[in-house]
Amino acid sequence: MSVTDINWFKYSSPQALYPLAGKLTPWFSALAVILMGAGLYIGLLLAPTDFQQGDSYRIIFVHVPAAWMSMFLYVVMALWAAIGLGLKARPSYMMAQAIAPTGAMFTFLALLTGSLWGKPTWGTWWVWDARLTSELILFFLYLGVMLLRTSIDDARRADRASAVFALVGVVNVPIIYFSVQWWNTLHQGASVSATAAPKMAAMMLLAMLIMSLGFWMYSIAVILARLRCVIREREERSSVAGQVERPVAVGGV
Amino acid sequence: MTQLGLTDAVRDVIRRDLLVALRRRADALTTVVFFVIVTSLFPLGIGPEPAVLRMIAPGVLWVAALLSCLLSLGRLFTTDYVDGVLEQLVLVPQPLTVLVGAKVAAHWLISGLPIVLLAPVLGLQYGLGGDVLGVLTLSLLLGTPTLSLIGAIGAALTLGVRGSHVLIALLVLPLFIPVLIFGAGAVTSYIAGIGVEANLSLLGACLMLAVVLAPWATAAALRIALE
Amino acid sequence: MLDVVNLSCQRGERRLFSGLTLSVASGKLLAVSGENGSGKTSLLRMLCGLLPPEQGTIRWQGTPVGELGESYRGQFTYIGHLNGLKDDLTPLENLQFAARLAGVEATEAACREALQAVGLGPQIQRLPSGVLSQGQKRRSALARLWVSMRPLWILDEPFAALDDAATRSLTRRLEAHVKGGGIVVASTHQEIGVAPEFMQQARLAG
Amino acid sequence: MQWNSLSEFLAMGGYGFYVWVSFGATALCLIGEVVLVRRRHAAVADGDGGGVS
Repeated sequence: MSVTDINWFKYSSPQALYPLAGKLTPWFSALAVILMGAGLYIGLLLAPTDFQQGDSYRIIFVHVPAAWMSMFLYVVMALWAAIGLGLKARPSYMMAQAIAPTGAMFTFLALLTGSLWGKPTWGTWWVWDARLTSELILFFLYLGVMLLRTSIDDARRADRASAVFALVGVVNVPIIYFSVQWWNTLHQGASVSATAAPKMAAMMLLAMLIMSLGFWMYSIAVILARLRCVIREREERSSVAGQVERPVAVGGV
Repeated sequence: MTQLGLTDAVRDVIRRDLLVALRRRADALTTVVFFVIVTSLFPLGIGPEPAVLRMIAPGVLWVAALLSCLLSLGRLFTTDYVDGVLEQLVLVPQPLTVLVGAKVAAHWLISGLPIVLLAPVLGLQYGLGGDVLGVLTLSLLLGTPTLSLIGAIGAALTLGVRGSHVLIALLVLPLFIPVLIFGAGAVTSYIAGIGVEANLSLLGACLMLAVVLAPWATAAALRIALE
Repeated sequence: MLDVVNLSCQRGERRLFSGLTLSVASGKLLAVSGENGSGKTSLLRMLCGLLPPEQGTIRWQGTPVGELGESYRGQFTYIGHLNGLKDDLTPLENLQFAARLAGVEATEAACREALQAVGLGPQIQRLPSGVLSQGQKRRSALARLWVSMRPLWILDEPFAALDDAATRSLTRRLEAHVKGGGIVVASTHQEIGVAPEFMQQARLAG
Repeated sequence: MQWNSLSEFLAMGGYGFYVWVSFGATALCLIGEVVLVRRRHAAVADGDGGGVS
């Protein structure tokens, strides 16, 4: 079969997307469970104690993957939003809608575990380090995208307005990151340098990568499941509102 | 009757908004009075220690400017949206991004410029010296247009939306952070004797970027809101 | 020549109309009627590009309006439900700004004359629009038609809130426009008193 | 294996609180999200048995 035979637009309608998402979800769920299990086993049981930080460093096995996912998912969400605006494709807005809560959840986790890691490492729950601060801003941006969507009743407008905001955010996050780093150099001594990451043993790196992969698979599974909910909810709303084809009479004189 | 071009349209949009603001002075005054009150409250809350006041002055004045801008954003498009003027603006046969730029320019003239001009006076309350006040004014002059430009995106996105007042703050304030950091940073580093060029250049860069990108996003958001 | 081919409209979750095809020739007035919520306003907003159509195309002089872009916006005057008046400006100022933004340098005399034609005398012209009655505001908005040089007029319920004198005056203005080869598309609930040979009807069935 | 006993594992070299709260919160969030999505799905699927037409 040649490549041209594949209809790439087959899955561009919600009707086709729904069963596809349903079929894929269990596979990604299984992968997520296996990878996270393996990651936890290596990270908690096999990886050696860090000679500088002791065992508190093990927090990075959830902190770093969560932080990566939070940023990655925002970019993916913005990408779907851009596709939606560019191609006027409803399913890509639905993808963006399905991604946002998971991204926000990972951002929250990255903040929480970062704080829990910071307390034994830096002796304080919070430092105004560029990465943590940007993560906090990212959390606000996720909240903004989600709240903007829920405050607009018209689905079309909600889709497009939150897409525009997601894109504005994606331009701003690097600028915010840079500005906070700049701010840190200006106020030396006010904060602790966060670049003192432990030198990674191979085992540690492996655990972190596997956990990241696990989080990734988890995200795909849960996002696809939520996508199904989104599709169904929208279908239901339109059927309740009465999607009646009205006959149109036009008479000329 | 002669045909009018883009520059005429830009001038007319600005002129109309200024004329409306002039007829409705209370609105524009509210923003300025808010700025004055907020900056005057801090010394009362913190204490009259001159060294402390000098230290917090750049941050306080900048945060107050930022909040005043936020306060005035609600008016940027809402009245035009309600009375149908916005609808007509979108239908003007000129690029909407440019007309949006004109609206933002008018907004800055009405609520940004007074703050820039008042800031040095209020800086005296904090015991800032003459040259520091100059740097403060310059940083506000470069930074407040960026605030108006970014704020316009939020104002357009929340047009006619439930609870838009709170929502606009949530959308816009995180995006204000770089301007706040570079703006207040310019003053702080001048006081610390580090030099202000880097901060002011970065403020200028933010402004350039906002001038290029923000009207485009705002115009898109306005079209979405008017559908 | 304004052509609408196979136009569909969905507002929110509701389908208002689909497969709408009509054509308005130069020198005709198309009266769009239909119940509340049948999509009259949506149709007019689509015609002026405020609302992108779900499906179908709108052609102006044979070219799809999507390809015309900004230059299409220079072809019509739209007066919607909203009057587009700033409450703090006088009718005269409002009209002058509207005309100038439409790309026409309308003189003060021409604007005064237009306002006079809709029955807003010199005294009223000096008042802020906010204190005018609904009918006066509507007339003040419609005065734009007296300074409009555009071939296509898209009017949403132009006769609403007008008294008899203003209705007659507007009817005469519309008739003059179509006689001169212009096109009018107007949504309305009532009969328009323009001579039948200039009229075309379309009814959106609810 | 890094640990000699269960209690040593749980103590995490004295950092047990930070480590277990981190992992616990993560587990709670992930499982909680799955539960919420399932409930949402059940709520939507309720009423009509069929899939999307």
